[in-house]
Amino acid sequence: MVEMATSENPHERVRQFFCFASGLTPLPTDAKALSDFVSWAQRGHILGQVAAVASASDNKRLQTLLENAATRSAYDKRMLKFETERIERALLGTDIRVVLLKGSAYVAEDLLAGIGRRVSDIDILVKEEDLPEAEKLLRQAGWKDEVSTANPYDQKYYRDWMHELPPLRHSKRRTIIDVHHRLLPRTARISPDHLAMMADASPVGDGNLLVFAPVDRFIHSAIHIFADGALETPARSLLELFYLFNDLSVQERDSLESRAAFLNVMSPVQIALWALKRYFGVMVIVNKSNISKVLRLSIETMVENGRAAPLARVLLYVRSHYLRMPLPLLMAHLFRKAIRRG
Amino acid sequence: MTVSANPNNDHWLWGVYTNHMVTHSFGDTTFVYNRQSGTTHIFNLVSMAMIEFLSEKPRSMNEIIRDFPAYMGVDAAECPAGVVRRLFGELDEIGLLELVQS
Amino acid sequence: MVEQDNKKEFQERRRQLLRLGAAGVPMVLTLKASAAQPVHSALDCSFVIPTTSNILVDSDGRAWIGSRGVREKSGELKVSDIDKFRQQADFVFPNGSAPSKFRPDTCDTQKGWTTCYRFYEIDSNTNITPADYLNSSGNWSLTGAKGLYLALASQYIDTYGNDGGFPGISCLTSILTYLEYQ
Amino acid sequence: MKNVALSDLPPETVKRLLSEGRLYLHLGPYVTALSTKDAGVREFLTDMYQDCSILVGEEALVDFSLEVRAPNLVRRYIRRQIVADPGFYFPAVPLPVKLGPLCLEMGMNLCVALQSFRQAIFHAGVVSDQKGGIVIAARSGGGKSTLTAALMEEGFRLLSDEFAILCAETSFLLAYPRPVSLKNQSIDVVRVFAGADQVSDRLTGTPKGDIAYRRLRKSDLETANLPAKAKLILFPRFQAEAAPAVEKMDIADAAMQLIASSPNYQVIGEPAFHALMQMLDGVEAYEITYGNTEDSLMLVKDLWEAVDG
Repeated sequence: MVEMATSENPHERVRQFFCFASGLTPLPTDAKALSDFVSWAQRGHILGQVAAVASASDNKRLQTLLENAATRSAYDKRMLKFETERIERALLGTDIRVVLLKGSAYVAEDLLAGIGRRVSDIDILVKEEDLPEAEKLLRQAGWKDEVSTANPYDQKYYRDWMHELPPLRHSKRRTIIDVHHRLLPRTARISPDHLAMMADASPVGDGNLLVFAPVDRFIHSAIHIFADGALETPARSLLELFYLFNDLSVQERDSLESRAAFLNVMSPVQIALWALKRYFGVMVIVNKSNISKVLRLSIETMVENGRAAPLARVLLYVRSHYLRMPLPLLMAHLFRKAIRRG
Repeated sequence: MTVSANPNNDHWLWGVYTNHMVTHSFGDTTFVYNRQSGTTHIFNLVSMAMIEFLSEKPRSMNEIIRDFPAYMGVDAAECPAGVVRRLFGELDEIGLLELVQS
Repeated sequence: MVEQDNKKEFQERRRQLLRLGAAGVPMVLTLKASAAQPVHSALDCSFVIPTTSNILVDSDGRAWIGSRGVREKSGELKVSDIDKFRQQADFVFPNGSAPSKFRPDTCDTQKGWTTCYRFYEIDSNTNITPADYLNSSGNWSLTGAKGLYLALASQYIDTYGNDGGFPGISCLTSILTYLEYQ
Repeated sequence: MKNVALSDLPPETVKRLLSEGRLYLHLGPYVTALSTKDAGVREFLTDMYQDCSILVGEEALVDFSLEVRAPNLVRRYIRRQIVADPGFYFPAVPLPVKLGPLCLEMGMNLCVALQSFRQAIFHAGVVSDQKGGIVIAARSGGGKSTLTAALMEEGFRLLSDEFAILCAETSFLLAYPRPVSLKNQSIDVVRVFAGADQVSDRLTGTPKGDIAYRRLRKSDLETANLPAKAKLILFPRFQAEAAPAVEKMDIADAAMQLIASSPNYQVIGEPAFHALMQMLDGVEAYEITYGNTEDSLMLVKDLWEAVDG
């Protein structure tokens, strides 16, 4: 086999990198191509994922770097798993059913998407009527207001407008838990039907914790990434989407769009499918009419040029806030944040 | 002390899986690595005794309070329920106690 | 016979620990390795001191932190209040803990009043931003009651590491870790 | 890829490699890609690291990438400040540009402290001789670096003045020799016993007062791939005018303090626990109090003589 040097075309280059990162193609043996890829993966903090799918290599230096990254991601996984158990313990003996979201769900189910995630927050979803009791029990178990949002303004802001309680930090273990009662803020332009998703959730093992059905899991990831401003780590986010998509059966993949329409979240799901097609060559038909050209361009800039894309970042930041909040409220919020910082 | 759900339920038996931990002693002090949390704790002779006591067989909170003093070889007055409860809470909080049966 | 004695001695050590337990001493200590702490919290972190934390300092730089008050009259402190404060302090720091500029300049005791101590008051819910006490080239310049609190907090870290017991520790640790690794 | 000494590269090549971020410093267990356009940093590096091994080529696989640069364009021209950017978010305080070397050293330390997970790292200096290693735990104002530098003059080999790097598989300490960082009065102390030419120019007005670096020795670099077995752990306490004193420490206390000083112990988990416990089973720990360097050397020598070879 002839080893190709890394492509000069940025789109092609990133596409190649994603193939290496997801294990679709074996890692290059050409030293220069390997070094370029590893340094891209290090910058994007996804070497842990690479370590999980790469096959053993004779290259000792490479093995060393992968082992280093694997140790780091094993730590995050252990932490997520332990904190999840602590939440289950805190709510033991009550009827409250908690849906694990994102990382904690992937780890609980041992999905590939759960490997190499470097997250320190745990996200859970409970029914709005269970919120006061859940908050009380979590506080009893040691989760307290996070100092940075313990002030009255942030507390009121979260409780009035957001889709989650103000973050709670465990007083001893220092981990943060975000307790959601919806998937996006009350003010967001799109309003996913989280109750329908909760109704389809199923228990992890024989415990009291729940996770979304596979299709909804993918959809939630798409919402989080493209409607909730998580594209700060583009490589990691896209890999996650790819793995979640990969875990779906053919029937599940076929049902994605109709489910997205039913849940009222067509646009982020279409962007997600477009990105998977563009970067992983996933065979899907994408209706681009719902995706704005500006948004597509800013995602391309961000993913393909890495961190040298300040304008794209600002665009995505404003966009995700815009999705969450009507403009006057947004201006007031950003203004207050600016004053408090200054 | 932060104890979550009420452990005073006689249907709940609490135990310790010793394969969830690794220990290493220096004299009376034992370093305990908790495999679930990845955290290292330092135990004294009393907390270590509780670990051994609960790894023998799972027990309810009431049984623990009733039988731990005898296990330690002291009178109940020297090992009051409050101390046992607090020790239980400390072990519960670091995730070393397992609810074995409900 | 020797074995019997050993067993007796062992049992006595356990009894002593149980007595300490009854007095509220924890039986399990959790080691807080600093882990990724410095990466998570920012240098501009701040923290709130939840309860009144007054500080008493003697001329050797010993310090006591507690919630009681100490009456003061034209620079002199009431001896009986000082005794009570010391007895009921939440934290006691050894000789040399308080930097010299926080210690009393003179030492004279007469008729129940003394100048051998200085007293600093910090109300509950006081907010401290450690970075406020770093000057433009990054040197600490600790002044006032809050500055003294930070000086003592860093002593606490030196001894106990990043344990959650002392308010503000993790915020300050992240900064000290940063300054330490240079 | 081939290895050359930094001093074998022409200055233009060093300048070009640094500006492209491709100066691959191979030191102890780590390869670091260094990047800077700052002339002061470049001069410091060329001088202090002259005998170090550099990987030459385009295809290095690096453990860390470190850029020392102006914090942003505006500041680069107006305030002339400099920061270390290890490629991950870290709340760096920008320093005046003349402190560039400090930024480089600090950045290299942060890379090891926060991105290395194959070995357990403890905040301590380490020296060794054929008997084994001495770990000198860091304590604020304890005099770790001065004592480390003093022991270097007594025939000990330097493994590190900043990190005890514990190999999880073998429980041996690995070497990562770097210039020894000296603060305030200890700069003059080391200039006296190591020779003035062995100490870098003084950086003034840093967050820790004055700082200078004791030059890397060729012999320490040549033996950098030899691990050492820890035999003695010291917790130094410098107190002006204190009489020299030694107090034996409980190993459990020593373990507690070492763990509290580790940035990655928690991340590594069980292998770090095993390695540390195994290391501690073979050591004695002491707290030593002293008022000057001569006293500290005398105490350490006495303790070291009592240690079995």
